[in-house]
Amino acid sequence: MYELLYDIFGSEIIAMIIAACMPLFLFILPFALIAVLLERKVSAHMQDRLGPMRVGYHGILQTIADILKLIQKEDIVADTTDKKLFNMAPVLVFAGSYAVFAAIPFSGAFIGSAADVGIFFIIAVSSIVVAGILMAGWASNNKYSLLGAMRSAAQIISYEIPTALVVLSIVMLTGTLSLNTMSIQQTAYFWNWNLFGGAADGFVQLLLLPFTVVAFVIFYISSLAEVNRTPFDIPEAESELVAGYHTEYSGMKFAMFFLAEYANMFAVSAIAVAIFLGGYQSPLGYLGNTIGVEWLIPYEQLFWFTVKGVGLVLVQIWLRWTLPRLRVDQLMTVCWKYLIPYAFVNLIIIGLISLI
Amino acid sequence: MKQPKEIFESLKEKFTEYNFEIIEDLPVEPIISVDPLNVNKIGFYLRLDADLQFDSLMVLSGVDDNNAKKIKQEDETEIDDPGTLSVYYHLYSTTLKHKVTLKASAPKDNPEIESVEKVWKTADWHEREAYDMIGIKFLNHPDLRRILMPYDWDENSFPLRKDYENPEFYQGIKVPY
Amino acid sequence: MAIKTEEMVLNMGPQHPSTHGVLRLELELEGEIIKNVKPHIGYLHRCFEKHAEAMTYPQVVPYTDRMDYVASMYNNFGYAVTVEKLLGIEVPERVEYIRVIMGELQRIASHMVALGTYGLDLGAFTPFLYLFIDREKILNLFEMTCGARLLYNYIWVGGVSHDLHPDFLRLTKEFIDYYRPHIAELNELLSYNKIFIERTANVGVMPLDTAINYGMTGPNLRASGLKFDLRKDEPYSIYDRFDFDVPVGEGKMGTVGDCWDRYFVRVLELEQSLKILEQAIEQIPEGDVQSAIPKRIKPPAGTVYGRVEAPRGELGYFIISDGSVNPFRMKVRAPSFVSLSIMGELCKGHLVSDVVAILGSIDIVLGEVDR
Amino acid sequence: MKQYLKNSFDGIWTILVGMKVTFKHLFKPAVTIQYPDVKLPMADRVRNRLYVNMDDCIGCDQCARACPVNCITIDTVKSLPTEDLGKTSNGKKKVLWVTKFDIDIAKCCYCQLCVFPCPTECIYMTDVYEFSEFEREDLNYKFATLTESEIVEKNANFEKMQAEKEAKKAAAAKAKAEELAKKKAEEEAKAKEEPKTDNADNKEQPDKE
Repeated sequence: MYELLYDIFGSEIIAMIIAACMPLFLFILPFALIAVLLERKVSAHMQDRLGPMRVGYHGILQTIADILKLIQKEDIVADTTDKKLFNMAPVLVFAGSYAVFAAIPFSGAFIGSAADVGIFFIIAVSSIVVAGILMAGWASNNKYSLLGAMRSAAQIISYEIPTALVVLSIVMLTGTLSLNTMSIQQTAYFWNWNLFGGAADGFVQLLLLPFTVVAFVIFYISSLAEVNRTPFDIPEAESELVAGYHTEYSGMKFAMFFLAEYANMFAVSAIAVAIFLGGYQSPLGYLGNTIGVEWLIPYEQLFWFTVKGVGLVLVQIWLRWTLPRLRVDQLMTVCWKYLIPYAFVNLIIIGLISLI
Repeated sequence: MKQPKEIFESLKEKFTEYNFEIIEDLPVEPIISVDPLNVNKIGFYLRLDADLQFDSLMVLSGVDDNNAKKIKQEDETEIDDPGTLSVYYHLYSTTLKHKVTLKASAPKDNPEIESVEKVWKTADWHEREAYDMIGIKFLNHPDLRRILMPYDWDENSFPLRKDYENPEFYQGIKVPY
Repeated sequence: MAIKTEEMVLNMGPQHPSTHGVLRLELELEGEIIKNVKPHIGYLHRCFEKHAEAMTYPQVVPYTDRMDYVASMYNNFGYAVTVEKLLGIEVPERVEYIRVIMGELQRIASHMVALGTYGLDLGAFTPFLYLFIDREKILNLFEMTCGARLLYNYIWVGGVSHDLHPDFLRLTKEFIDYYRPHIAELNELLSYNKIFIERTANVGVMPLDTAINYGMTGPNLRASGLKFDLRKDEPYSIYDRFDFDVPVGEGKMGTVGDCWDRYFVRVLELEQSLKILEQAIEQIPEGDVQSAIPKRIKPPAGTVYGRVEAPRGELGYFIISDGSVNPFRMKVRAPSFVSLSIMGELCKGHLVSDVVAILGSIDIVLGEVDR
Repeated sequence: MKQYLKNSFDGIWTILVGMKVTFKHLFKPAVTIQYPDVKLPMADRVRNRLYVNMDDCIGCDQCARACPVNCITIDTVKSLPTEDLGKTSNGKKKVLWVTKFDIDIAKCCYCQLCVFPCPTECIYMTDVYEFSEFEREDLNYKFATLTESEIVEKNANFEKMQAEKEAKKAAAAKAKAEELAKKKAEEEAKAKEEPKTDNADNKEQPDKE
């Protein structure tokens, strides 16, 4: 694609930018729209409701209608806000959550950047979101926003530690920082996934199994916290802080926060999939291999990756509509007193086992 | 369990210097009328005495008695008696399960009644409400502000008084609009 | 040089998702820790007491509906009981049973709202809707009986406005059987959820003596450990004929009188109300429901204070009659008004999130606070 | 340490239990309906918009007096004795022309207190609940069936009747007064003739009348 774009534009930079952004707009934006709808429909049915039903068949076009409405809305900027920061914040949050996708291997044939330090890049770049949220909270000049932003910053930074520890333990197991390599290692069948002890020998795998499961649970919980989902949605806890850091935003800027949140949801799910659930690998072997159609495999891989990712997003939604939310100090307790010790012990044990 | 009559007797015995009256010809329950400026002392006694233990103030209600009248004096000149404002205290003991109703009246032109906020915390908001609606000034109340009406409501206008008249304007807006 | 710090004053409300109406809480914060809470009320003041002075006794009934609009039936009930006490009239057996049935159904419905919105305050949206689905069934029963879903004007002085619908008792029985398992479901989903327990246990502890001194009543007082229920301790209507327990807070998850206890006492009361309902449906006699309604209500001059155990606590009406057809003075002892006054005391030293938890657990309805 | 592990376990376990409950509900049919397309059946006794059947209304004003929010205004005019207004469905004779029967439904609090005192059951609550309007005045329902000119006519009739009555009354009073005067004169004449009769009774009687 890059070559094609280079031919068209004749400029390396433009071609590069477009090549990097295209997949995002072709995949992530529709996904965010679908995820919003999914959230509304799933929550509705969990609560014995119907959810959106008017726009399109069973309301499938509802999110598009919502976005159209948000685009048309007046962009209100309150008088006392810090205008520069206020306008910059949603872009930063948006950018931060989208940059993550660059290093995610969607299939064997399509990876934004197959960097060797993929996971490292992701952990680093996802922290930009914190800056955006803090900016939004501070610039809004609203006490609720400020409280929300402070909470959010504390939360995201804290939860990066257990995430990093868990990732570290898996990195020790697989010996690579590249998500693509990790995915390749977990090939063939689902018992080779890192969730089930990775592609080690029979006995070692059995030994590893409980600890990798624990690692997955810790990773999943802390990833929930990183994207501010219930039970860790205290930065935007609507019953306390009205809407948290995006209280003052309206129209398209609000939509950017909103879409970034859903993109983020998929991003962390995708990372979890890549690290634990075999990445884009099929759990049951490939149809393309069986019937001998080679070119089908990347598409199959994309399909499996999406299915796994959306599956994890569904679990996030399911959790959100089941649980109450934690208090801000309890959130820290969960992180520092529970997740980090568990992650740490887990790290040591996995390290010891992988020595065998 | 004690009947209001017995409580009345014991109050009379304890506080010989104050006036107590019992109004018994009422359809449901008798009322003991007490001295408005010492109601807090009486309250403490009622709450702490081992035989009484009125630990709960069910309700405190301010009432405009609407008994203003003209009194003819001996020298044939008439003076206005502005009437009284009263406060009714309904007390209950959660341990001994008996009830009593007290009444304290103060003249309308200077309606001062001692606060019982120190005795029963409930009285705090009830007294604020009585002040807000009837205009009774509770002495030694820690925070006697309006509670239901806006804070900037006319200082001498108390809506539940019988002689209350609607203001013509509120914050420049005509009432009724 | 010390850094200059100042306390942040956060205005929670009057428009806020979890102040349960138009209540304004002025929070003085130090970081997220509450230094002081000042409730400001009166945004929903509708001059009920002033109105009542201009109405005849039967005309007051629809106004009582609008105080605690989540438990209107019980407001009517309390008013009717009080005026009957002043008039000294007896009402027919059937009316008493109908009133108890309606009152207990209303208690269940009201507690459902209390529990549901409490979950909502703590971020659990789903239990709220499950409870509302069931509440809807109770509202259907009410609608079938008196034609209204929220503001009933059903229980009148001396009787009720309509006799029961022929299907009413059968459907109520069906409802009881249908609803029983749902309490267990609520417990699974919310009450015993670890996060919920963490949020509520040991939060906003209300010791018994404080609770009594602040005049707490109803579930709030019982959660602090006092077995006090007007239905048992001072039976009005025919509550002395039924066999039921008065649940009290036991501090199962934390301290006696914390938010979880206040929540759970309400859950247990659902069960007890169902029990009373079952008995009442068994025993209800036939009869005329309007025979005792006075043509013209003109009580003797005097005062009366009548109180009933409304879902939110002791609902008292203090009526002064001057012998005319209008009440001379009517004062309502609204349970929510009294409960709200303890907010400042309970919230000190807690976090902002706990304000929501505490406010939800004392279960106020602003229509009743401001009247 | 034990408590620590228990807490961790409880946390995970109760979350799973809760998830089980919501998962079960995922497959329950929805309880909500698509409102404007599907409508719930109304209960028999449902209390919505007020309606007045003017054929039966006798203009007794009882509903207006029972209303706690004063949303009903009724004006009536007495009919002429010669006019026949017909009977209501339950056999009451109508004697009043209802010139104005307005219900300001925007004020109505749907308490149904007006329905019970009605002697002819002509005011009742229907099951119509969708009656929003763009103008507040449109919510002031006018039920009186008489046309403007008829109202003027009836009023005039009544005034005329009143005037006639008044005239009659005046005439009667005049006649009576004359009669009385006559009587008095006669009595006086009589008294003059017979001064010794006991005149106390005679004197007081006219005063009494």
